[in-house]
Amino acid sequence: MSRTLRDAILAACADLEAAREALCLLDATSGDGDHGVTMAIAARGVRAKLAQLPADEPEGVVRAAALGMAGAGGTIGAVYARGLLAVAARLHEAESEMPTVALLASAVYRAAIATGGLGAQPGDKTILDALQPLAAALADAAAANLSMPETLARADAAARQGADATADMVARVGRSARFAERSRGTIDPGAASLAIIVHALVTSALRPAGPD
Amino acid sequence: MSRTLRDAILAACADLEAAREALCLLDATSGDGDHGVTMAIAARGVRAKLAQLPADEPEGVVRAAALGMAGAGGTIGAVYARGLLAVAARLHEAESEMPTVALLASAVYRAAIATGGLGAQPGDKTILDALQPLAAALADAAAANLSMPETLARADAAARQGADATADMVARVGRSARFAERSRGTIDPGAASLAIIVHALVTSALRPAGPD
Amino acid sequence: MLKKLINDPFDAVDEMLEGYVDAHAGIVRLAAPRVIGRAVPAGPKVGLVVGGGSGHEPAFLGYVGPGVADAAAIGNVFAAPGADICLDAIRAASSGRGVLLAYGNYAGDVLNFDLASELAAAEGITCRTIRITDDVASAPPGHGELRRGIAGLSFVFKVAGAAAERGDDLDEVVRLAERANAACASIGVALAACEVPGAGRPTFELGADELEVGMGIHGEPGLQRGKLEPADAVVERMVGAILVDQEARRVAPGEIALLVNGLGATAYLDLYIVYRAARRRLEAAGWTVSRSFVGEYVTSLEMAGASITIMSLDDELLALLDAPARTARLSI
Amino acid sequence: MLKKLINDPFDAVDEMLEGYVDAHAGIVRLAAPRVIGRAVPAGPKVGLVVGGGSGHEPAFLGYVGPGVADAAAIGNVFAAPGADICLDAIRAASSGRGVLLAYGNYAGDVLNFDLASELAAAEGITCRTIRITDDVASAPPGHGELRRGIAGLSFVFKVAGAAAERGDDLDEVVRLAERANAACASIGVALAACEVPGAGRPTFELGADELEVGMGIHGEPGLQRGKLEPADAVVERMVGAILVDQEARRVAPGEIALLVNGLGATAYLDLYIVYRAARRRLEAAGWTVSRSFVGEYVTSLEMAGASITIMSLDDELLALLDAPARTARLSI
Ligand SMILES: Nc1ncnc2c1ncn2[C@@H]1O[C@H](COP(=O)(O)OP(=O)(O)O)[C@@H](O)[C@H]1O
Ligand SMILES: Nc1ncnc2c1ncn2[C@@H]1O[C@H](COP(=O)(O)OP(=O)(O)O)[C@@H](O)[C@H]1O
Ligand SMILES: [Mg+2]
Ligand SMILES: [Mg+2]
Ligand SMILES: [Mg+2]
Ligand SMILES: [Mg+2]
Repeated sequence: MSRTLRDAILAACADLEAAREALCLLDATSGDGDHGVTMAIAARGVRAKLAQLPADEPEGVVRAAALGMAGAGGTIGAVYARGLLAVAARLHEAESEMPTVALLASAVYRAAIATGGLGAQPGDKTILDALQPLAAALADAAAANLSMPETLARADAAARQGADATADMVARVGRSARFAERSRGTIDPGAASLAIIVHALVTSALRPAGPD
Repeated sequence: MSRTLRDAILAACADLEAAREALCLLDATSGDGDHGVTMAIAARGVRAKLAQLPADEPEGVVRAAALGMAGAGGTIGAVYARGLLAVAARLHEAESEMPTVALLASAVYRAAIATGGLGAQPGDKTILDALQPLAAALADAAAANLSMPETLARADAAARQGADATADMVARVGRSARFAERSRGTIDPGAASLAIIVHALVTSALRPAGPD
Repeated sequence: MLKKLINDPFDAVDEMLEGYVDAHAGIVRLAAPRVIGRAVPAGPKVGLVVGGGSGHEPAFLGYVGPGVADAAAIGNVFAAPGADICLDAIRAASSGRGVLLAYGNYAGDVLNFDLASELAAAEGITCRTIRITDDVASAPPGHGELRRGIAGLSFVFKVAGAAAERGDDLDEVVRLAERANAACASIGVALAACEVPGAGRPTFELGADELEVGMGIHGEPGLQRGKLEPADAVVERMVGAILVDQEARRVAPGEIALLVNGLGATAYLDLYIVYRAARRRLEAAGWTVSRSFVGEYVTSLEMAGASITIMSLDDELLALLDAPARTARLSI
Repeated sequence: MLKKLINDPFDAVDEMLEGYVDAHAGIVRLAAPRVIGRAVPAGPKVGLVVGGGSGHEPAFLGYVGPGVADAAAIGNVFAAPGADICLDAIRAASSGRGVLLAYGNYAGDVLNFDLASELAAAEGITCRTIRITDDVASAPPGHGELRRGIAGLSFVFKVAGAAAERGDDLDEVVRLAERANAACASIGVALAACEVPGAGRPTFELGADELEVGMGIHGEPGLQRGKLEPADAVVERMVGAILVDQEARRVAPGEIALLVNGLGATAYLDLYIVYRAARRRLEAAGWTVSRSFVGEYVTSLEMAGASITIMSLDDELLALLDAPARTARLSI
């Protein structure tokens, strides 16, 4: 999976870049209009960090992605970096490199905890409102002993639904805090970018392995 | 006529103010877009100078108008001021205050001479291309012993035709010098404002005297 | 799309920095990637690090130099600098007597500077923080800690920088920076939007005859969107909001510094007309304007509009405001 | 109609001046209506009068103060000051050793300053004149006397002002001002129009993806209208035009001061990117940039765009450029 993880992350980078203007537009409605640009810069940074990485073990790959995200700066760079570093730490603790549904669920749960402490509450219309449903879906899948493909499909749907649901929320933290009612009706850009990333990762992981 | 002259000048001021945006538009095509504003400021200045003027003898009225124009600054303020001061000087030399066609022709001829020495040649697409035909029409009228009303009507037409003819010219002096071909097709703003002034003066002079 | 004189949007910040250090080589140098340091590092003294997203030039880089900041951490456009940049700036500013981090109170800046501060502590560098919160439109009185920082940044930088420069210790520099921040109140008005390079469209839209009072320096929403009015009426609304806030904070009219800051596209002609109106309005309310600044201090790319900042003065703050400075933006 | 923060357009210049003298009372005063003089008149020395239409702020009023000009004659927006204003400025600047009149080479300025100069002579004040002609786009080489003055104004003001300040006599100040003018070459690029207050519409129109290289500071037409390109390509065209002119004038590459001037609406982000490109291009052609200025020096209201100016330096000009100055715009 680790070669696949690198590929999956690169696919996510490409999808983020393709969504640049769309994510900026979401951020313009309820923030400062830069989210798509910041994520595109982050995608470049992640790609650069991955290119420098000799080995392909998952912890290292995730850590490289975290540094790439951090390099983009902004609120979102710090949030993603913190979340990904928590994932990397959990992978570090893992006994085997074999990805299991339980390990995935546990790692994403750690990310949700790590990024939950930055001032936003669930319902505040942030990335957390996509990340926490994602973590919950993975925990449910682990508890239900679902297969990896089934788990990933549910994860994808959970992140997407979580993001979509932010449209009904009113922004309370970050730069869009004072937008209050003006932010209703638009999806939170951070939640939207997370859904894009999850979708790319899942799609890549589910793709049947072909010749290199 | 001197009470009438003051009224006529005030009428010209009002017409210039009404033409503010139109004159700016002409200047925007071939210059810096300010001519209507400068003429409107000049109109205010002239009105203020006239208001300070106790007597109504023509020379004083024209001199006050010259100072009002000068106060607006710009190319055009200096050009009008010079022309009007030349008119005032000619009036000063006049033996009678009775306006004759000959005196009018002579005064405007002086203005054409005075403003002709500022770097522009006939055909350069400036106010001179309206002023010089105006002076010529007055000279012809004087030579032909035309009546004052007939003379004024011809003067009006000459200034208008002179201004209109600048549309076929290419600007060579002043700020529009480099516009060259781009200036063709648009009337010179300075010529246009002179035509407006002449028309207002003539219309006012020809209007039958009514009760005050 | 707004027209810009840039190359690839992704290179804009780095190219700007290259130009900046070449243009002002006598004052600054590139101390690390995305870190502007003084050409000649000073010290031993308390270090002052300023920083934030790009697009607010001359903030933050224009405040680096003798008398003001030791280093600026430079983020992408409207994005806080990453923690690694903040840490490099802290290192560049540190000369052993501790470092003050001064920045506008935005989530991204807080996250990244806080992390850098922890990392610096692990290297033995003591950091303290001042989050600047002068924008009265960004949260109601009583919620000052939620407010954003706008042009008041420049006053706080100047006061803290002057205190550090004369040799005050870290506690004292922090105390004075906090006093300066508490003494500031600002409000902005936007007439036309800016555009983040690469975003493809302006950050917000205003109707042809609209303005927004209270808008933030990234296009954050303000207090009221309304019709464009004469400058005196707009200023009346702006100063009105500042004075309501001063009253709520029980600040009595007194001596102030007055700053009229252009957001980017607004002409000096307008800025001085705004200054005139603001000064008259403040004087009518009993305030005394004893220092004045008019120009671009904290911009929002090419946004049209202006902000008004007052800083209450006493002898302590005035001396620091008047102290000599030789940065690209401030030459006193 | 472009949005402005002004009141009645007819009051704009006077209100700006009111604001200006209040904001900078330590440096300037209103010496007469529409005349900005120094707060503390200097002398006996050669007086330096600068001036022109409004809308180019910080020109011309921002150059009044110790080390630069003694007085500025202020016209309406884009309209030369009337001769009476010019005369009042001459009187304010005169301290018995003669007065130099320095202004951009525009028909209106020439007419009004020339008349004022004659009137001053009648009062016993000797005036000399320097008409600044740095805009290479405004007339071909060999017709330098037809060229307009743009941002090079600030270099010529600085050099002449420094010479006058150190006590040079009128002939010498004229000689140095002429040298500075001859040493300057500039070109502008416009991206979006400005609007004269009261005109009702912008001065010109550019398509959404157009720019015009060589446009003057009142929107005078330039050399070529073309598609918006990356900054490096635009600068290539601009510096190219300057270098063609230098060659035509047989000026060999040497030491220069480089000024990148914002026309009004263009962000510092862009200006430093333009500076970087211009410097690289000039250095590649063998020139050495030893002094740099980036910011707004001679604007065109809220026009978007920038200009590039070079001034060839030798020890004489460099010393004058570096001499101390304390005006609202120049603090050296
Ligand atoms: N305190 C917070 N905790 C977690 N996520 C946050 C917080 N504040 C903002 N966010 C997320 O950050 C996103 C904005 O990211 P971005 O536009 O890149 O940064 P910035 O707000 O600095 O411009 C928001 O859409 C939201 O999802
Ligand atoms: N050298 C000149 N002699 C006479 N008239 C001139 C000259 N140069 C320009 N003009 C006139 O001035 C007019 C422009 O006036 P205005 O726009 O008010 O001044 P400015 O050119 O200073 O902006 C032109 O339309 C032209 O008629
Ligand atoms: Mg954002
Ligand atoms: Mg004009
Ligand atoms: Mg941002
Ligand atoms: Mg003009």
